[in-house]
Formats: sequence, structure tokens, C-alpha cells
Amino acid sequence: MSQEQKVKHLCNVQWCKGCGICVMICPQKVLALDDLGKVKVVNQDQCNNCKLCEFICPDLAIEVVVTGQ
Amino acid sequence: MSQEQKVKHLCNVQWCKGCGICVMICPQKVLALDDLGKVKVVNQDQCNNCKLCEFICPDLAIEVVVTGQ
Amino acid sequence: MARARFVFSGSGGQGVITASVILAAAAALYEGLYAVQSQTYGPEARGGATRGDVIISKEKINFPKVTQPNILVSLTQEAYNKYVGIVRPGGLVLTDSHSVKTERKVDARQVELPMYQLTMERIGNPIVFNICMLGVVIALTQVVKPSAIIKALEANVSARFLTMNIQAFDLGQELGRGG
Amino acid sequence: MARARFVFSGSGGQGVITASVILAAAAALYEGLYAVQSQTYGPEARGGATRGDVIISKEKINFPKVTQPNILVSLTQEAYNKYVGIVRPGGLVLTDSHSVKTERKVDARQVELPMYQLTMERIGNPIVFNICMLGVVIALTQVVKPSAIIKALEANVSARFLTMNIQAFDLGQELGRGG
Amino acid sequence: MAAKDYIRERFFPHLWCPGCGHGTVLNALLRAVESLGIGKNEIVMVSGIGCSSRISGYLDFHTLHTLHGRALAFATGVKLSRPELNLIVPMGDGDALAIGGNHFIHAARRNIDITALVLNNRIYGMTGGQYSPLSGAGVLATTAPYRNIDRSFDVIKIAEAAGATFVARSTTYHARELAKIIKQAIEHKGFSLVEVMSQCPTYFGRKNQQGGALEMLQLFKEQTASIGSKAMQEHPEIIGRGVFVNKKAPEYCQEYEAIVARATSA
Amino acid sequence: MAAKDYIRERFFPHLWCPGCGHGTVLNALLRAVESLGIGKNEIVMVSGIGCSSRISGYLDFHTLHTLHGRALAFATGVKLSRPELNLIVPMGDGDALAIGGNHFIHAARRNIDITALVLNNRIYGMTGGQYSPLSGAGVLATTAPYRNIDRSFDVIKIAEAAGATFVARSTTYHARELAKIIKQAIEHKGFSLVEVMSQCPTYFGRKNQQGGALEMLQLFKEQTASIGSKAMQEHPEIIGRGVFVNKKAPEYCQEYEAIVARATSA
Amino acid sequence: MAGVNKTVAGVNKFVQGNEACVEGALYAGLTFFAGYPITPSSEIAELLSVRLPKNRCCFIQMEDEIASICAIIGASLAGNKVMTATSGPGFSLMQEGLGYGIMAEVPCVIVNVMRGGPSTGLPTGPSQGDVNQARWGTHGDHAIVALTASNHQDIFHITVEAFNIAETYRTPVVLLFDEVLGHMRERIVVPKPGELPLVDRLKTEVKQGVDYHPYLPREDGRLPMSDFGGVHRYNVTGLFHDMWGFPTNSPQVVHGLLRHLTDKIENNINAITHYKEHCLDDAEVVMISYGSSARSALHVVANRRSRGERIGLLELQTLWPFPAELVREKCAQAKRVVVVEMNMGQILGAVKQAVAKPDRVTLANRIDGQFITPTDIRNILRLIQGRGV
Amino acid sequence: MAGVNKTVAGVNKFVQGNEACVEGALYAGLTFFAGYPITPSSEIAELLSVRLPKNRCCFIQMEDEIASICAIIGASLAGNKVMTATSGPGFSLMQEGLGYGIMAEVPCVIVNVMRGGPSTGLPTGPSQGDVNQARWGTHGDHAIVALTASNHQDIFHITVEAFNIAETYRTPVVLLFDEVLGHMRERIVVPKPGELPLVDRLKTEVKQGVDYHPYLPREDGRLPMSDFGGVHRYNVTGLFHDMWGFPTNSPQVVHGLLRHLTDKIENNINAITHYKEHCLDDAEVVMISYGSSARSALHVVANRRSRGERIGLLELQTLWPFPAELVREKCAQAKRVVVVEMNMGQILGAVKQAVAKPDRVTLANRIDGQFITPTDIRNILRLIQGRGV
Ligand SMILES: Cc1ncc(C[n+]2csc(CCOP(=O)(O)OP(=O)(O)O)c2C)c(N)n1
Ligand SMILES: Cc1ncc(C[n+]2csc(CCOP(=O)(O)OP(=O)(O)O)c2C)c(N)n1
Ligand code: SF4
Ligand code: SF4
Ligand code: SF4
Ligand code: SF4
Ligand code: SF4
Ligand code: SF4
Ligand SMILES: [Mg+2]
Ligand SMILES: [Mg+2]
Repeated sequence: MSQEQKVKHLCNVQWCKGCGICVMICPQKVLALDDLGKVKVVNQDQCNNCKLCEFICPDLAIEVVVTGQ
Repeated sequence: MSQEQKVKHLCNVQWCKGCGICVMICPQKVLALDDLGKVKVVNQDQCNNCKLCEFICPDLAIEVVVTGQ
Repeated sequence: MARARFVFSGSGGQGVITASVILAAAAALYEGLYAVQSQTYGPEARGGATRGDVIISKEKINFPKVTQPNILVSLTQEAYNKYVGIVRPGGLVLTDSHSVKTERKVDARQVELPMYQLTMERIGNPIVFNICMLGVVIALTQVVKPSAIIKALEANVSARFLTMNIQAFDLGQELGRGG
Repeated sequence: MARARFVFSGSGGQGVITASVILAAAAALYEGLYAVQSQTYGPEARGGATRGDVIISKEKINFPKVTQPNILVSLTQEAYNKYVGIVRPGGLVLTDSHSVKTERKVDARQVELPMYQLTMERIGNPIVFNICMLGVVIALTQVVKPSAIIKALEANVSARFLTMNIQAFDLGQELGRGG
Repeated sequence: MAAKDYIRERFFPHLWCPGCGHGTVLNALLRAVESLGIGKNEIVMVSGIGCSSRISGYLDFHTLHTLHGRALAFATGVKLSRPELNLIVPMGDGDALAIGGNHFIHAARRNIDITALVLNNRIYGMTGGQYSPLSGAGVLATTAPYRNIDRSFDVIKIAEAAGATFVARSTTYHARELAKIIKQAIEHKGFSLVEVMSQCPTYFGRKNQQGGALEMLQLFKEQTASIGSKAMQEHPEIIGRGVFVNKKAPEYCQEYEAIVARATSA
Repeated sequence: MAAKDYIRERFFPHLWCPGCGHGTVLNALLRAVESLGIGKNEIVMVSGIGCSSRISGYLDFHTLHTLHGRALAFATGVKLSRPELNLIVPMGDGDALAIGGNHFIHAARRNIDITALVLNNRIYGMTGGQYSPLSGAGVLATTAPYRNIDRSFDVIKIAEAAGATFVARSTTYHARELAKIIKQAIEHKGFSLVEVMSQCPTYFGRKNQQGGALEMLQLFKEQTASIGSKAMQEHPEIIGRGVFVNKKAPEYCQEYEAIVARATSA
Repeated sequence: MAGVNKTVAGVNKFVQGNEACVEGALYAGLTFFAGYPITPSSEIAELLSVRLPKNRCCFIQMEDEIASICAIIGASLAGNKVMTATSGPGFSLMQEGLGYGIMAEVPCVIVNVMRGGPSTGLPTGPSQGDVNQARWGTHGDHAIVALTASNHQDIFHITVEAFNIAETYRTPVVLLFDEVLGHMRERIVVPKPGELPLVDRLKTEVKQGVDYHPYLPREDGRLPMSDFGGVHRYNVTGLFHDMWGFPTNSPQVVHGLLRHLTDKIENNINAITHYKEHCLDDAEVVMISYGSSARSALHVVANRRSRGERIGLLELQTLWPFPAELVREKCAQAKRVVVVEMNMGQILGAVKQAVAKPDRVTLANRIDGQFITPTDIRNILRLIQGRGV
Repeated sequence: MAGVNKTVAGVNKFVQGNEACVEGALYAGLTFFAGYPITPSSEIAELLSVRLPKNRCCFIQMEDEIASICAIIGASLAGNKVMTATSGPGFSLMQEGLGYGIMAEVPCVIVNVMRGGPSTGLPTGPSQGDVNQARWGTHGDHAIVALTASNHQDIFHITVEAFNIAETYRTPVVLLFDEVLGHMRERIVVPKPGELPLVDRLKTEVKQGVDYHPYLPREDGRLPMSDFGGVHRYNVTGLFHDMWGFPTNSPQVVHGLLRHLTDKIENNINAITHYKEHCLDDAEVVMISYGSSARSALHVVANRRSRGERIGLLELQTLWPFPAELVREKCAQAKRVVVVEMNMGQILGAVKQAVAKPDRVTLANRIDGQFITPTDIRNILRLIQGRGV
């Protein structure tokens, strides 16, 4: 990741069913489940934008977007 | 064929439909169709009792039996 | 004939059904008559006697089956034996003398002609045996004009075989007129 | 109570249907009462609110569905919101205080108890949450004798888990009596 | 018992057309059963609907003439009920692989001990010569006046892929070989399939200018060879005859015994 | 168009259970379609009945939600009518290979240009966890309380034997690979089949002590490998992933054009 | 296939009933046929395999009857006028698909050339045994349209009408012929194009981007369609569904849809009813018949009228929805009503329910696989009248 | 499998209706089940997959419903008491096989736990929409036995009776339950062995070598069977057949067989008819209902009777053959007959045909996928009486 670029996770907690698959699949341990059992980002900086979480989520509840120039 | 044994053809003309398959298959040219289009034996002596005719007849109309001592 | 009822009978492959269709089509399409054709199938479509029925009439035909034909044609012994009993008194029974022995006495005109033999001798192909027979029938009954049959043949027979069919038809007519 | 009508509601996996079956079986098999249990399926069997209905009565029960429960149990907010409106005036609404906020005012006794929390604290296994709830219900309604429930548990729960279930049931009764 | 003792003589001559290959299959089947010496009461023959399925009416076994395509499903019910009986199921190509395709692959998958014969004449004989899933592209049929575009199943491959543990092919030209293969198939424990190339001179032969029964049999001779033979190696377009698959695998009724054992011991 | 533009958002969150693999297949399918850039009006999705078949309701294509097992038959009617459209047919393992087995093998045989996806969770999810023809022996299911004795189909083999010209397998663990393979399948001209190993934690996982979705995904990872990989060569029990068959053969609708040409020139 | 339907028109033909049906279907605009052979309907498939490709239209032989009905439904949704043809056993297999067509409101025509049943029965024997099956064969409440005819010209016309009804009401229509009609030959005249009114597929006028409701009837009751591949994407399902085609279990919607499916047929019974009458004006004996048995009945009428007997025939062409009002009216003056059919009395019940005096209704039938003859009917009439045979 | 049927008997159980059916089937001697899962009948298969192997009997899940009904017919001929279970869509698929069972006279029981139709409809919604399909779903003339019940004890009993009828008359018997009954739970008492009479498979006494006629009824009308694998070899076919089971198209034989198939059911209607009555003696309003809707009707009766209203209920357990005489009799004194069902009036027609005054018959129904409630019925009664809701 170039420093100018920022990875952002759009998590749709309305859609997330808390299965934890994204948490398991993330090679960088970026994600976790919150108290209500919904996905949350805990290590934003570690994210390498591999999008595995986005591709595997069965509920289409995560989108990984790159912002910044 | 030993000389004492004789091959006999039991032809059931009631069942024979005259398809000619036995005539074609017989390696010894023993069989033919008669005027009414039914199987008949024309070369009894040549028969080698291979039973191909009996096995292939779709109408179960030929039986080859061996008689004599 | 106000209403002609035909039964054509024979064995599978002899073309009796085709003959019945040609006759009925000729009447319906080229003579302005009413005509229905039907055939009987057993549960066994293969083998056994086949039968084609035709009714030809100046009036509308409601009931389409022939229970008692005025004209019965039988091309095999089996067919003859099966159907000769149903012919109408005063009707006509046409058989092929090569294959049918007409033992039974019926109150009908019995015509036996060597149609098969003649077809083979003069044309040499058994597939037009049925059309030769049709020629005989037309000659004997005059139920439709020969030209109507010719037209029906033209419409139903492939061009390659047309000449042979017409030849057979003419042969039959000849035979019928003579017979 | 001449005729008790229960609706147990919650989400799939919380075991509200099992609880309803245990209760009804206890009444029908060990108390000489009439009881029917039923459940509602949406076209979507998965997810969403699940609901188990029970009617218990001294008399034969013809119509088996509960339209207006005297006793409503709701273990999730979704279930509570969906069903609180149908409780009979003067009835009882039991909710789990951990998961349901009882905002609506209804003409019924509202009992909120920390059933989930206590189950987790004292037994540590969420699968007996439903039986703890059943203990509360029995304590509050006395619709059947606790011993009948124990018998029903014995008949329906695998031996391995029986002790844990009875424990949860007792815990619920305690909580219910206190509540 | 002589071969003829296995038939119901009163229905002969049978109703198949002159030269129809199905009669030769009947003949070969008789020889196979005779050589195995199986009692007539120990055989249940289940057939569907079609010219081929008529075979059951001619044989003096327990005979169950069922619905088009469903013979193997009926046979499964019989076999699981009475595993000690021999189930023989003759089917047409349409019966087995058009409408009956699903039961075919599932019976094979279960490896239930049934002997299935596909009398493959590449046509629907009974209904008057429409194309079947075994006709193959290029064939003429009453519903393929512009030549068939449907690709053909390879019965051998599909039976094997579905799980059949005995898979073989022969033809009505090779009547003796056919009898032997059917015998092996009956002996085999598990689902066995024999494809028999059989001639329908009435519809297939005539429509496709193959001539009559004799010419069609000649073609079976010319277009096939034993698998593994030199002829086959040299001419890959040649159709193989013989036993393609013959392996052991758990048979369904035996496995069911295991279920019963688990259930009754629990 | 972004992937999300292909869905019918108003039906989300969808009705599948938490952790159900079918959602991941939906996800991968979206990526595949997105990367191909096919317009939404150019896709007809035909599904049968089952949890898997729900997929059609969530997608903003022309969607035809049909009868259990019959999706490919409906799809054949659509495709032959409009060969220019892309037909995608997602099916459950029961849908495709139990009740639907016959349409499956016949669509493959015809090599009609349809993309078939088998969402194989080895169970009838929709009806509550009965065994399917892909469960395999030894599995526990609501109708197999003493462990299943039914042998499983090998989907890859049977699709190939039946005539499919593109045959592949992946899993929901391998979401990226899956999207790529689905893409290839859609691009392929002819009948293409992708078997997707998909987890049903609710019935299959729970009954068979495989744990939840996470553990099941781990198993997909451990029990599979790319075909041709070293892992596969060393461990023959490992299940292969990748493209097994990819070949050219006459496609049905194109062949039909040839019929029309013959008919109209005659 | 972007086929264009070209019919040989304005032509005399001498054909089997099955061919008359084929000619009618082509005249009506048939562009897609899928089927599986079965006696006595196979000629329909065979003839269409010749004709449809000539019109650049589709003919496909499927793996079975189930696949056949599914394929035509798919093809109809893609914009075709579609048909399949079968006989009893195949019709039984089509029942699930037929119900789908009803629920999803897909225009299609299903021909059943009846043979002797139950089961495999008598494959080549005539019968009219599937009349009630046509009404009730698929599961669940539903309405159905089933038509028949007694001669080849009428077969042609009623086949055209079947397509027109299918398109008008977006519904499957069953054509019930029988072995006698299917196989016998008589003359038909194929009308010139335009001579008979045709109902074309009503396509929606809703523009791209505007919300299209595939299941919301217009003011006039009709439901315009949008072909798959067009600009409107919607959902088709066999589940109860809302006006966009998406599944719902809302009681209101379920109730409304079921009523709609039934009412669209039953409320239009007058438009859907086709019949012929012969000598009914002063008839004391009213025979009610249909299909080939109506021919025998008509033979009896002609024969008896010539002797001055007051006998007439009501020939039904629409069997379902049953034209109860019509029957009631036509039988109002009858001293005796005789239902003539080749079954155990399948429309008999409906006739009895329709007329004011059910006691006066009797059955003249034959159930032995033989075509009912005028003599049979005459004998039964004598018996009914207490005159012995 | 030479299974022996062992039922847990004389025991109180708290079960779903589907389980009551399973208990009844096992009590009746079920030894072979083949099926394919479908909501809301799947529990029947699931429970039998546990129970049958314990009895050394057969359970098999087939590839579809068609295979299921074929497998049980095969198994029945091999000597088993057999059953399959399904719901609407599966029942549609079974129609061809059902007709085969009728024609070949094979004892078997087919359970249809009805759900909302047509088509996929409402898989989990209650309905009684397949009543007429049970009567007419398969092609060709035929008779059928279809039974139902309204509570679990009765489900148990009627299931036993279904097997008894199947064996007595050598015929398929259809059990029509519905989603409400299938899934609700109540108590049943499984009687002790011997408490209920069971009809066992009647085996021929004809000795080996003597000509056995599988299709020639004995003096008492019954047709003894011989299991496949036994000493008598005969033919079974779905074609019309002679007394040995061989195909024929002889008109006499065809006629005779069809009459036999129908008469053996219709002539025994009294023995086959099961019903219950509640407060009918002086009833001015007679409700006629069956299955789960009879429970709501009964609720209304109990409720209204307590207020002195002369209302009663005739609860039918035998739907087909329709007990017309019984209905006529029970309605003779009624000022009003109200048919209560969860469909568009499927037995309504039969009731109207049965009673003397069809005008007095009205329908109280619900068709929105919801269980009909006593309130619904009360509202409809008010409306019928002209009193508004
Ligand atoms: C459900 C059903 N569909 C169709 C038919 C008509 N039918 C009878 S046999 C047959 C096919 C016969 O072909 P095949 O199975 O190859 O046997 P063959 O006659 O060629 O030996 C068909 C389509 C039927 N009897 N039942
Ligand atoms: C004709 C018919 N039979 C049975 C059913 C019931 N049914 C619905 S889905 C299904 C199987 C579902 O399993 P699968 O196809 O593997 O899909 P999954 O739910 O596992 O994704 C069954 C048996 C039905 N709807 N229609
Ligand atoms: S994979 Fe999706 S549904 Fe599962 S926890 Fe992550 S975001 Fe939520
Ligand atoms: S994009 Fe990759 S690294 Fe980033 S959160 Fe997702 S899975 Fe983890
Ligand atoms: S093979 Fe048989 S039927 Fe044919 S000619 Fe020879 S004996 Fe006759
Ligand atoms: S036994 Fe052999 S040699 Fe003798 S006639 Fe028959 S085929 Fe010819
Ligand atoms: S039609 Fe063909 S398959 Fe049938 S009997 Fe004749 S030759 Fe044999
Ligand atoms: S039951 Fe299984 S397949 Fe169905 S949604 Fe749930 S997890 Fe998925
Ligand atoms: Mg064939
Ligand atoms: Mg599945």
C-alpha cells in the first residue's frame, strides 16, 4: 500500500449475520466480531487490501475500498 | 462329427418369420428359405453343429440336435 | 353408389393403408365428395393383419368407421379369414389370387385376380402392388375418376416413384376391367 | 386456569419450540390434561422469529391454534415486537431482560427476568436457556406440576444432558418464584 | 432345464417384426439363464414399455411389465425386499436412457444387484421410429427429418461414471458372446449393465438406408471389435465389445443389512 | 457496473442461515458476471427449488424460479428460443442430481450452452437435512440415522461422461478461484458445469460433528487441492479442484441453426 | 430462434386429426414445440419436426414429458407461442408442470390425444377418459381451460382458439382429442392468413426504467408480458407471489392471487365457451356429447330426425370451464338428457349439477376400448325408454 | 429383507400428526417405505428411517417421487405392506404410478400431507387443495379410496384402516392429511397388538403346479396374491389384461376389468365409509367437514350448542368413494348445509349432488394459506343467514 492510499471497510451490519468467516479468512487479523456478533474492523492499518473478506462474505456485508490519492 | 452321430434341425415354421438371419450366419450354407419364406435345411450333411443358427434366430425357430448313438 | 364403404386389408408393409389414403384423398380433394379414412391398430402395432377403412359419400359423414364394408379387399389369407364375414350382402370381395384361397361362401361378388403376380411380372417391384390393387378397385367400382387417383398419387408419392405408381395403377385398371 | 394458551417466541436455535413441546407433553402425558402444541413456519424456514404454541386444558381441544395467548414468552426483541400485541388483556408477558426492551405498554403483567444471564452464569451453557425459561413459566403459572416437566425431560432429553436440563429447570423455578 | 422351458410358448410366434434383434437378445438371455441353471421362481424380470420391454411377457419368470422408463425403480423395490432373487431388467434405449435416465444412474450409483440390459436399437421402435438419446448425430428418424443433431450418450461411460460395477457391450450378431456376457452380468454381485446393439430393421434400418436385418447385422460385425483387440487399436472409430468394467464394491442390499445390524444392536 | 448493482438489494439481508456457503457462491457469481461485464438484461437465471435455488430471487437478472429438479429443462426452452442470452442455472445437489438427474445428463449430452452450478452441500438443506445422492456413505442425516449407505455420485465424472464440455470444481473456501472458474464457465460455449462444495452448517455440519461454518471451510481447505498439484499426486484421497474438462464440441443451438438451414434450403 | 411462422394457407388438405391440430397450431402462430413421443399423439411431433424448422422455428424432442412441458414454459417466457402434445401417461407426468404454468400464468397449449386408461391401458384404443384429469390432475385449487372438437375442420379451429385463449388469459390450455380423431383422415380447408382472428402475445408498453408489474392485471383484466431478454427484469415463480413475481405468504396476496387465477377463467366463461347445436329447438331428447363420440350421436340425430323423432345434440367444444348455464338452458325443455361419452361418465356429473332435473339425465357410454357406434347409442336409448334392446 | 414388524404398543405418546401416521402404519404392519422428502411430510420419512430398520424392515430414500411410488409397488408385489409419503408437487409426480397401482391391483398406501397449491404454492401453508386431485389425478377412468382424519388418534386409526382397505381390495389408498395436522402435536394411545383388527395379505392357497389366476376374483370378491419369488409365476402389467395378467384388447375383457376396478370400490362403499357425527340428531344447520378444518367446525358446534343453537357436524373420514347416501341421509332434515373446507369447495360439488336440495348447500372456506378459524366459520354463518358479519 502506498502511503497516500487508505483502505476503508464498508461493513453493512444490517446484512452481517456474524458468521465469522471474514474474521477467520483475513490473513492480517484485521477483523473481529463485536458484542452483538457483527463484524467490526480492529486493525485497519494491517489491511493489505487483498479483499478475501469481501469475496468470501456470504452476506455481501463487507466492501473494501481504497480512498485517498 | 463322428460318423455315428447325426445332426438334426428342428425347424419350427410356425415361428419362423423368414428373416434369413440363420441363412446368412451359417458358415456351412446348410440353410435356406423356402417358397413361403420359411427356413429349410438344404445341406444337412455340411452342418458342423456349431449352433450359430440356433443361438441367433430371433424367433427361436431352430433347434439343432444330435441324434444317433 | 350413395355411400361406399371400403375395407382394405392385408399385412404390414403391403401398403393397404396407403392405398386407402390415396383413394379417400382422391375423393375428398379432387371429386368434391366427402371421404373419411381410418385404420385399426392393435396393441401390437407390429405384425398381424392391418386394415384401412374408407367411406366415400355425397353427404357429410358423421360416423367414420366401417362396420360392414360394401367393398372388402384382402391381400393375405389371414386378412381374408378375419374380415370376409363382415362384408355387406351384395357387396364385393376382391382378393389376390396368389395369396388368398377364397374358401368361404359369402353373399357377395368375389373377384380373385393375380394382382401381385402381374405387378411383379410387369413392373417387378412389390412396393406398387397396393396401387395396382387400387387400379382394380377403381375399375370395378368407379367410385372416383381415375384422374382423381392420379392427382392424389402426384401429391403423395415422391417424384422418383411416380411413374412406376401410375404404371401400376393403369395395370390394375386394365386387370379390373378385364376381370 | 381452565384453558391456558401459551405462545413461546424467540429466534431459531433458542429452543422455544422444544420448550413448548416439553410443556405440552408434560401436561398431556403426566397430568391427565388435554394439550396441543403447534408451531408456525414461514415460507422461509431459516432465520426470522420462531414460535411455538401450546394449549392446555381440562377439556378436549378442538381448535388447536393460539390466536390470543394468556401467556406470551419472548426471548428476542424481534419476537417481542411481533407478538406483544396479541396477548390477552390480563395475561402475562415474560421476557428475557438481557435481550428485550419492553417498551410497549400492554394490559398484561410484564415480567422481565435475566434468564439468559443466569443460565450462563450458573450453568454456562446456552442450550438450556429454554429450559430455564420453562422453569420460570411453571413457577409463574403452575399450569403443570414440576415433576411432570421433569418426567417429560427424562423422556425427551438424551441422558448425557439430563442433569444439566434439570438444573436449568430448577434455576428457572427459583427465578420465577423470586420474580 | 432346456432353454425352451424358460419361455411362455403360448405367446409364440412373438410379435416382434421379422429380423428384429430383440428376439436374438431373448434367445441369448435364455442360454445365459440355462447355463446358470437358475430356477424360474428365482428370477424376477422387470421391464418398462417399448418393443424391448415385451421380452418379459415371453419369459416364464415372475414378470413385471411396468411403466415407460421406470423399470429400475420398480426393480429396486423388489430387490431390496427379496435380495435372494435375481433381478433382470431389459430396457429399450429410450426406456433406459431417455425417460428412464435418472433411475438408470441412481440404480448404478447404489450398486444394487440388478442385471440391466439396454437393447439399443438407436430408435424408439414401439412408437414408430423417433430418435432416441442413442441415435447419434446424423441419423434420420421420424422426428429428425433433417438428420438428428442430438449427440449420443456413451452408455458404457455413463454407466461406469454413475457407479455400475459391471459394464459390458455386445451385439446381436455376436449371439454366443452375448449369451456369455449376459451370464457374467447375472453372476456379478452389484449393478451390472449390458448394452446390446440390436437391430430395428423396420424403423432404424429402413429410414437410414442400412437395408434389412442382414445388412444391419453385417454392420455390427464390421463396426465392432473386442476391446483390447488389434483391430481396435488400429481403428479407434471401431466400437468396442466385451467387458469394460468388472469390479467389487459394496452392494446395496448387503449394506442395508448393515443398517439393520446397527439399528437392532443400538 | 459494480458487483452490488447485480443484486436486488431490497431482499437483503437474505434468508440463508449465518455462515451458509450459498451466500459465498452468490458473491462469487457476482464477481464473475461483473468481470465479464455482461448486461443484466442479457442474463437469464433459472433455478429449481431448494436453499440454493433461492439465489435467483436475489439477483437482478431475468429470473425463473421453477420446480424442484427441472431448472435445466426450463432453461433449455429459454436458451433454444434465445441463443444470444446467457443462461445460468444454479442448483442444489438434490435439485441437480436426485430428482433432476435426468435433465442434468441430457442437457450435458446436448452440449447446450448453459452454465450449470451445483451448490453441493451434500444434504437437502431446504427440507431439513435428509441425505442426498452426494452425501456419500457414512454420513449422518435426518433420514440416515444409522449412517448413510448410499454411494455418492462423482459429479465431475458423470458430467463428463454425459457430455459436458466444461467441467470444474471449486469450494466456498476458495472464493477467488471460484469466481474465476465461474467466469470461465460462463465464457465457455457449450454445456458447462461447476461443482461448488458449499457448507450447510445448519444441517450437514451439525449432524456430522463438523462444527460450524468456519470448521467446515477449514475442511474444504484441507481436503482439496488443485488438480495436477503435488499435494494431489501424493494424496490420492484428496479432492481435486480446478477445470477437469474444457473442450470444443458442437453446441446445440448452433446445430439447430444447421437444421433450419437444411429445412429452409430444401 | 427468431422464427417467423409461415403457414400454408387457403389450401384443401386431406389429413389425420393430429395433422389438423398441427395446421391449426401453425396458423395460430406456433413457434416452439417440445415433446416426447407417445401413441396416439406422436404424429403431431413428427409433423412439426418437419414444419417448424422450415419456418425457422424450434422443434425439440426432450428426454421425457416432464422436460417437455418445462421447456415450452421456458420458451413461452422467452416470447414464443408454444405447444406440447402427449397422451394419458405423459399427461399424468405433466401435471406438476401444468400447475406451474397456471401459477406463473404462462400461455401454452397442451394437447392430450386420449387413449384407453388407466395406466398404460390400451395404447391404441379410443377413450375419453382424461376429461376429469384435465380438470383436476394437478395439485391445489385452480381453474383450467380444456377444449375439444369432433371433426378435423373444427380441430383446426379449436386449436387456433386454444392459442388465442392461452394468450388472452395468460394460461395453459388443454386440447383433449382422442385416438379416433387423431388417426382418422378427412379434409380440412386451411383458411387464408387473416381469415381467422389471432390473439398475439400482448407485450407491455411500459418503457425501460419504469416499474413493470408482470402480475398486476390492467383495467381490462389482461396482463401484458415482457419477454426474457427484454428491458424488464422480473421474477417468475411457482410460489404464491406479489405483483412483481416475488414470493410472499401474505394472506391477502395469496387469497387475491388464487381468486384471480380462478376468476380470470370463470368470469370469462362466455367468451371461452364454444359449442355446436344440432336440432335442439324442439328436442325432447337432448344428447350432450363431445369429441369423436359426438359424431356417433350426430349420426343418430340425423337418422332419427328423418323419422320425425324430436332428438337433438348439444356438442360441447369447451369442456372446462364447464358451461353450466348453457347446458341448463339447452336442456330446459328436455324430457330426457343423454350424455354420450367414451368413459364412465366424466362430464355426466357436471351435467347433472347444471340441469334443473338431474334425474332425467342418463349416460350412454362405452368403456371397452371400442369406438361408440350409433347402434350402441340407439340400443341405449331404447333401454332408457324401457323398450329393451 | 425378511422383516418382522414390531410396534411399541399400548403406549401413550405425544406426537406430531405425521408421527401418528407412522405409528398407525407400523401398527398396521408396514414393512417397506420408499420416499422423497418434501415439506410438510418429511417427518414421516425421517421417523420411519429410524423405526423400520429396527424391525429389520426396509426404508429407502429414492431419487424422486416417481421412483418412490414405483419402488413401493415392486416391494408390495414381493410381499410387503408398503407406503410412501409426499405433498402436492410430489403427489402430482406420482399420478402415473398411482394409476399403475390401480390397474395392476397392488395394495399400497400413499400419504399426501397437503400444503398450499397450485404449484410450489405455499410449502408451509395449510390447505386441503388436493382432494379432487386424489380423485382424478391419474389418467383414465378409475376408482380411488381416499381417507382423512381430524385428530391424531384418528390419524392413527385411519392409517391402520388404509392398510386394511388396501389389502382387502388390492388397491392403492390415499391418505390426505394437511399441514396443520402433520405438524401439530397431541397425545395418542397406541393400542396393544391385537386390539385393532388387521387385514393381512391374502395369499393364494393354490398349490404349486395348479393354475393360479392373479386376476380372477374369488367368490367373495377378493383376489389372493402370490409373492414374487413364490411358486406361482405370473405377469403384472399396466395394460388391460386377462385373468393371468397378460395383455389383451378384447373388448369384453377390457370392459370387465374396468368395471371390476370400479365396482370393487363402489360396491363396498359402506364398508369403506368412515365418518363421525356430532350433534346431528336435531340439527337444522349441518356442517360437513374433514381433516383439520373439522376441528374448527367442531369448536363452533360446541360453542353454539351451549347457546342452544341446533347445529351439528358430519365429519367425513372417507372422502372417496364419496359417501353420497350417508350425506343425503344426514342432511335430510337440515335447513342449511355448510361445507367447511380449506379450498375453493372441492367436496362441495359432491355434497350438492348428494343432497335433495342443493340450493341449501353453502361453502365456508378459506384460501389464503391460513388455517380456518372458528371465528371465520361464525362470520360466514352470520353472512349466510343474512346477518352481516
Ligand atoms: C410416459 C410415457 N411416455 C411415452 C410413452 C410412449 N412410448 C412407449 S415405448 C416408447 C419408446 C420406445 O423406445 P425404446 O425404449 O428405445 O424401445 P424399443 O421400442 O426401441 O425397443 C415410448 C416413447 C409411454 N408409453 N409412456
Ligand atoms: C417435486 C418436489 N419434491 C420435493 C420437494 C421438496 N424439496 C424442496 S428443496 C428439496 C431438496 C433441497 O436440497 P438441495 O437440492 O440439495 O438444495 P439445498 O437446499 O441443499 O441447497 C426438496 C426435496 C419439492 N419442492 N418438489
Ligand atoms: S463474513 Fe460477512 S456475515 Fe460473516 S461475519 Fe463477516 S461480514 Fe458478517
Ligand atoms: S482485504 Fe484482506 S487483509 Fe484487508 S480485511 Fe479483508 S481479508 Fe483482511
Ligand atoms: S433366423 Fe429364425 S426366423 Fe429367421 S429365417 Fe432363420 S429360422 Fe426363420
Ligand atoms: S449348426 Fe452351424 S453349421 Fe449347422 S446349420 Fe446351424 S449354423 Fe449352420
Ligand atoms: S419396430 Fe423395430 S424394435 Fe420394434 S419389433 Fe419391429 S424391428 Fe423390433
Ligand atoms: S439450511 Fe443449510 S443450505 Fe439452507 S440456508 Fe441454512 S445453511 Fe444454507
Ligand atoms: Mg429403442
Ligand atoms: Mg443440498
